[in-house]
Amino acid sequence: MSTPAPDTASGNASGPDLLYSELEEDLRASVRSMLADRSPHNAVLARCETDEPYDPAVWKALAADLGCAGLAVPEKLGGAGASWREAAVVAEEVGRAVTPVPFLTGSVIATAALLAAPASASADRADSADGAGAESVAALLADLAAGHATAVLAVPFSSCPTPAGSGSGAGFPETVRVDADGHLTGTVTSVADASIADVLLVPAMAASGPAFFAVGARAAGVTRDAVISLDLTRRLSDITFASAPARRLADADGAVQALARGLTVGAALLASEQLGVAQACLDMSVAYLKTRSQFGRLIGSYQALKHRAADLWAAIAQARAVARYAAVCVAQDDPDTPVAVALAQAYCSTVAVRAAEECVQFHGGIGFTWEHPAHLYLKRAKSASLALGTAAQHRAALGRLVNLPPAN
Amino acid sequence: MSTPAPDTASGNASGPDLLYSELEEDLRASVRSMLADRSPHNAVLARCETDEPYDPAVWKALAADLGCAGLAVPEKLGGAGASWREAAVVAEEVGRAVTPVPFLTGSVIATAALLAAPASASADRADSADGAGAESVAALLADLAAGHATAVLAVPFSSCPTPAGSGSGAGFPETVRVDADGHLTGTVTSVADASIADVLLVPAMAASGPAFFAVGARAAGVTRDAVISLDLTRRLSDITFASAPARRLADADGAVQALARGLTVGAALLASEQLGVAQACLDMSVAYLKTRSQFGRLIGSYQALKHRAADLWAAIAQARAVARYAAVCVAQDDPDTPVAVALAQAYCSTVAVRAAEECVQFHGGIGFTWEHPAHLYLKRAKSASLALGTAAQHRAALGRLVNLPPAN
Amino acid sequence: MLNERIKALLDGHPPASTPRLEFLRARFDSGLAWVHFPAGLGGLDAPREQQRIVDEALAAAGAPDNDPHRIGIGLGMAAPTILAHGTDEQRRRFLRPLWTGEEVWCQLFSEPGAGSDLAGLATKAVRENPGDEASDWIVTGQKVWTSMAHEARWAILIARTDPNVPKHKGLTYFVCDMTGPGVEVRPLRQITGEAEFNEVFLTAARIPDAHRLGPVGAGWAVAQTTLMNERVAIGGGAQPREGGVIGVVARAWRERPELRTAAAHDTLLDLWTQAEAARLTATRLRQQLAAGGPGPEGSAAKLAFARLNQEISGFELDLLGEQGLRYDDWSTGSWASERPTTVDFAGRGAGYRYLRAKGNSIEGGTSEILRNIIAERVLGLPPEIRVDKDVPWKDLAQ
Amino acid sequence: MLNERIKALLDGHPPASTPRLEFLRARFDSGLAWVHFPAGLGGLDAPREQQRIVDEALAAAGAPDNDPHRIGIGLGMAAPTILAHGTDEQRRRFLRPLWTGEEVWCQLFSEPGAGSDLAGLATKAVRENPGDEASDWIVTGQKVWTSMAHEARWAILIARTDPNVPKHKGLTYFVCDMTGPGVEVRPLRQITGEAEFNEVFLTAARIPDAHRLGPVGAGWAVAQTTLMNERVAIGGGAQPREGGVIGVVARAWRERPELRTAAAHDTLLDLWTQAEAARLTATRLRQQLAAGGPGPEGSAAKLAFARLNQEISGFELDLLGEQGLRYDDWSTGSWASERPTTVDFAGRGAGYRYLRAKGNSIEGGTSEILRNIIAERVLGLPPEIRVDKDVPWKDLAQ
Repeated sequence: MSTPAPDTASGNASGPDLLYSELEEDLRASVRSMLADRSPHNAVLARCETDEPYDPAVWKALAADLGCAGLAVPEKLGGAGASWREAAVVAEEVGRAVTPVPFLTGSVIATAALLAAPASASADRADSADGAGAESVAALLADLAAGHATAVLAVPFSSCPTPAGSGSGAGFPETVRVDADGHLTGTVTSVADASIADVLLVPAMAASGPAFFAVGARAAGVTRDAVISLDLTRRLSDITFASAPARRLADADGAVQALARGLTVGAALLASEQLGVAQACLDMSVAYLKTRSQFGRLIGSYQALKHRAADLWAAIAQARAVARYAAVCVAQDDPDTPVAVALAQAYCSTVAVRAAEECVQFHGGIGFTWEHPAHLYLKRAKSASLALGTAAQHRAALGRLVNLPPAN
Repeated sequence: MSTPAPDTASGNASGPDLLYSELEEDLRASVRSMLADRSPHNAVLARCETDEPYDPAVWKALAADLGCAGLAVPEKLGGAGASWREAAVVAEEVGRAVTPVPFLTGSVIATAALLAAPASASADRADSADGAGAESVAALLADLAAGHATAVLAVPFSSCPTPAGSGSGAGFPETVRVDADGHLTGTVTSVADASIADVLLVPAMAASGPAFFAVGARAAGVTRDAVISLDLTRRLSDITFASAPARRLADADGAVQALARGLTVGAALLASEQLGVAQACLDMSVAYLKTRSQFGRLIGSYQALKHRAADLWAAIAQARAVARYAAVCVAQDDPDTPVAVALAQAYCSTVAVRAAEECVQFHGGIGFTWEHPAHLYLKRAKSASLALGTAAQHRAALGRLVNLPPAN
Repeated sequence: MLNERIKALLDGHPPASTPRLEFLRARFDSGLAWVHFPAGLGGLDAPREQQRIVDEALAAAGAPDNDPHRIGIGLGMAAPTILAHGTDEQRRRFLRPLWTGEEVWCQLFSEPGAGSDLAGLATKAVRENPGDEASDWIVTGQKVWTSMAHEARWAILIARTDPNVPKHKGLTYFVCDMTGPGVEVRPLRQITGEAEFNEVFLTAARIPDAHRLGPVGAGWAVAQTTLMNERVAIGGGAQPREGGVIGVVARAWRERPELRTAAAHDTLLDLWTQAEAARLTATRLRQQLAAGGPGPEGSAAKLAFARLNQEISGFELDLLGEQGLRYDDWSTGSWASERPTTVDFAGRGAGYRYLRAKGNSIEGGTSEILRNIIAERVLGLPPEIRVDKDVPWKDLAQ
Repeated sequence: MLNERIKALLDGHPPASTPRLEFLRARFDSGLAWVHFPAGLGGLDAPREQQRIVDEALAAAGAPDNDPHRIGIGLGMAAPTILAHGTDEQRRRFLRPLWTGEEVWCQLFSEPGAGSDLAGLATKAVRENPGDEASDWIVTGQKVWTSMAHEARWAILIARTDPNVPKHKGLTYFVCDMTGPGVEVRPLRQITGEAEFNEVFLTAARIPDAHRLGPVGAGWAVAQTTLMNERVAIGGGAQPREGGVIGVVARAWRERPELRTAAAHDTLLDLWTQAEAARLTATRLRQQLAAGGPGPEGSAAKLAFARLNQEISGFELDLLGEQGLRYDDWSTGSWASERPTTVDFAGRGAGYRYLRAKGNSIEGGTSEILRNIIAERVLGLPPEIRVDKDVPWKDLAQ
């Protein structure tokens, strides 16, 4: 055991395709234009001062009109039949605009979890072993892909896709239990975007072991309590289930797999969102450095600021390569996916926070005000760095994956 | 156990005196002037290209003529009766000039070890329990203080004063054993300045436990093999004892105490040496930034360089406070000494390396040449950061000392 | 002699039975307010170090203090400036109620277009009757980042009185009545949701010439006194070991073993090391200052403080993980726009500490400006190339 | 078509029985040296990507290569410059023996007084017969940081041909015969003890006008081709995962459990993460370059490479502890002045790696210059204030 995990997706000479395709650039342009038009910073900020930061019209435009909700869902299941690569570009743009929409939580994490549920694979097969579950999953995926409904995975947003423990089912949440009558009872804290979800996908512990359920967010026995979130544009809720009715979607390994895949794809695409956040912070900073004068000179002519901007640009260029690689790996279900995702989270979390912190500092006093959008990015970046595992947790995961074990 | 160790030396309102006294400034001026005169960079470099980097005349001038060898030795024992505070100022100057002299190893570490040997305390008492040992220690101290002889502690230069293990005697070296006839056999690697020592102070393991010996460096059965050291100005040797005759200076707790005190005072004053190295690197850099032009401007007018120089200055100002505090603590035998020393090594190691690395970079190509003294400082700084425990080892020690325990 | 005065004050005005303000006024009048100030102005021309003796004795006797946090700008910035540059009349008028806290002060320096480049400010003051050397001044402009403006009676103000000379030369320093007409204070909300600071709009606000501090055109020199004292105040406070934000994190580590990880341990100890190094450096700086006045070394302390506060508070959120995603345990339970009158960088929740620390490298001189000061004034490196030094202010790109 | 050519080359010159040089010449002549070069100059005007096919096929057939590490300056810098700016005659004369390695090249650009400010160089070239446009040039000056000068037959050289115009405008680019009179090469010892580089003293060295590359006064423009290719060459090499210095450290970690500490573990993984990020970035950069030419993005790769090499090699010494105090496992057993002809940043001992890495942020463009390039050319930030742009070179402070 003295060799690292080989990088399979880059095993061939030319390497994985880390560039953006023309299709991806077109998709980016559509999303960017729509968000610039419908969700400018002042609108985001104004909404954040209310109890309802989410604009349903923007979400409909993104999810349904532009078809972003179902990008990675096969056409047979009602989606666009593209892949997580394309979805990653959308995540970048959502990050770039700090738009409060449940794209990452709904169209990525929840959707990936459903796609990984064994019933999903059997939904278009005649010999479905689990007709009811399959039907539920297929119907739900179709609804999500069309933007008719929004689902989120009911786990703390801080959950790491590669838990420190080992073995199948290690780290499977146990705060929600399946009652004898199949209803759910328990609590889940800090669930992102739950306040606007129609459906909650709940990993719960049954007597027989891990299981995976769909619960109506407005069903009897379900309470969602708003949390004051650090990130103004992605709100958290604490959810309490008190004998809530639930549809069982998967069991045992199927449930473990659905949860793991949801978090893994989520972590991979969160890296792209972080890339978008970082790029927006750099762009905003560079624009300010080119227009703000002090001492009779544009402040962008001061070398200390120039060099920090250059270092940031170089770091973001690296984050882009890393985020693309993670997206390619989850799109191809590459065996190097665990390494790619841990790498992407370990790297992009840090770059996004640094970019947002520098953005505030580059702007001086104005960057410290509520009216300037810099703080929206700072709060998003810092929260995102804690979401789906911290950089340190992902580094620890890398240590296990590439055979660089801890001391002792 | 939820409180940190209080900082006793700074427990009073005005705090420990971290400034330099007039006496100390006078001492500094004498040492600096002598070293500038007798040991300029080109002389140091020229000697380093030979097999004998040490200039006995410089060492005599420092140790005997200026009386630096016996600064912290009580007058009764033949010393100057000052304290480790004053010796720390000499260490600064030795670092500042990267002079190859056995001041740290001989006049600090070995001397502190001898002063801590129980026999030393009893040497001026009539009821000495250990007449022979006491006599040996007193005679040796008098020789060292007068600059008539040089002794070094025969331990790897990387030895950390606060070993990770706990309990008296934990970490006491076992590579040298006491034979039945009281002679020593074994090896010690990477001993600093051993090549010019007259006497080796050897912690060795006897059947009865830890013991502490003096061995003539040129005695039968003693072999010193030169090592190619990273630091050109402080050479290492591997020492082999093959039934070498030895005088026993201390036993059991006394031996443990002598070793620990030698390393502790050494680590405290190494911080001052590192401060001197860092200050020299900054001074050299600032001078260069003020004279070198590129693009028709002094390079010191480029803000990126200015800001890095400013940050370095600020870090060195902090290193000075920290190094002074460690010197004060060992001088007063303050209960906060372990914290002060670990802090000083954790902080000053890093600052000296950073200063030396920046010095090379500030100088550009010329700083990468053998002819320029920058590399002497780089090698000294990096080696010193590994000496007497790495910064990480000292941080770990701090964790134990101030009740910030590791995970698990 | 000092002890006698203290005894006399306490005997004449027993703290237990003397109204607070009456005691504070009596303390000022007996020269025990700030002993290093001149006699008659709350002091005794005594060495600054003796203040500690007074403070401790009075505190021990249960005497009220002047709530120094609330009137920090007056004590730390306005008072030394008035003492150094004010007329006798100004000193007599302003220092006593400033020290007792009867009159709160604020600072009208920064402007939206003049942050780091303070001397580039655009607020203008013109004589009501040009040519009349005793005429009132009429002031118009916008100031920003003004703490306590909404509670203040007086402001120290810099305004441009001559746009036809290079920018540093056309400034004059005033005392501005914050309660007068033409002075409008609006809260300035910051990234924590609160409004610690204000914007102040001056619209033909009137200042009598008697409230001018120093000569016309000497505003920049007068302001240096204020700014030097500000930086010392920000960087130099005495702290016990583990004072400040590092103490909060260290306590969390000790009390909540479930937060500990191997990776975080070394980072925590590195931050602890840096915090303790900064604390010892501040101790040493105070020992140096006891001899001389404030110098550029204070800039290094503020620089280190800002960086450390930011690093530690960022680390704290990482350590807290899920809890870090949740903003605050704040009593109002929202991102409400509060108006705190004091700020505690180590107070409230981890999210607040993280956000508030971002201001530490901006307020009171950005870290970039402080690095310039160290590089140029301490290390003597060449100054930035200046394109605005010899140009009349009105001809500069604004 | 490509495969047929390869087959024809191998059939006509079976590697096993053909002398090395003969094979290399034949390969050049059949257009398989660098396929993207023009036909007749070792290429086929084919897309650059096809080179890989040739290289793999020839390697598989056991054909000798041209030892590209040894002739890196010729291949990476001289060749693209000669191709872009040389006359047909120059291309025909120089490119074939350059590629086969018969003639080694070096670069005479930097001077003691002109490092980052290359255009400020002082080495002068004057016509032997002023006014005669075909006259030889006489070159005098000192160059520095010249690798391979002691083995080189030819050098690419920039010299000042007109001191009376601003500095960028008075330069001309030449090919200099390193074996001619007036060219003296002295080893330049560096902090590792070795002398990888040289100083070159030019004392009335003669260069025929036919060895001028590009027009008189166009030296700066010609040099840009060289420099762009240099930075791409330094930053952009393809590496497997854990290639380079990180691999050395990772292997030490795996194979020597006694070195592991909790504190070092997270640092190691952070460095591993950064190294892998840099590697993927280089992969992406190569994919971008496959479409276009070298751009300023290559500067970012070199910047990252230098920083990482320095961080990792510093960490390695920390990890080794006592062993890090001992310099090398070097065969010569001393700080001897060797003259290596290739450099392996990941080679030799940890102490060597640490010291050698210090050069990475200096050689081939300092990290400071690279940051300027990124800030100005990529981000479009305002340029440094220049005081030397429009001044005749002779009037600048030297």
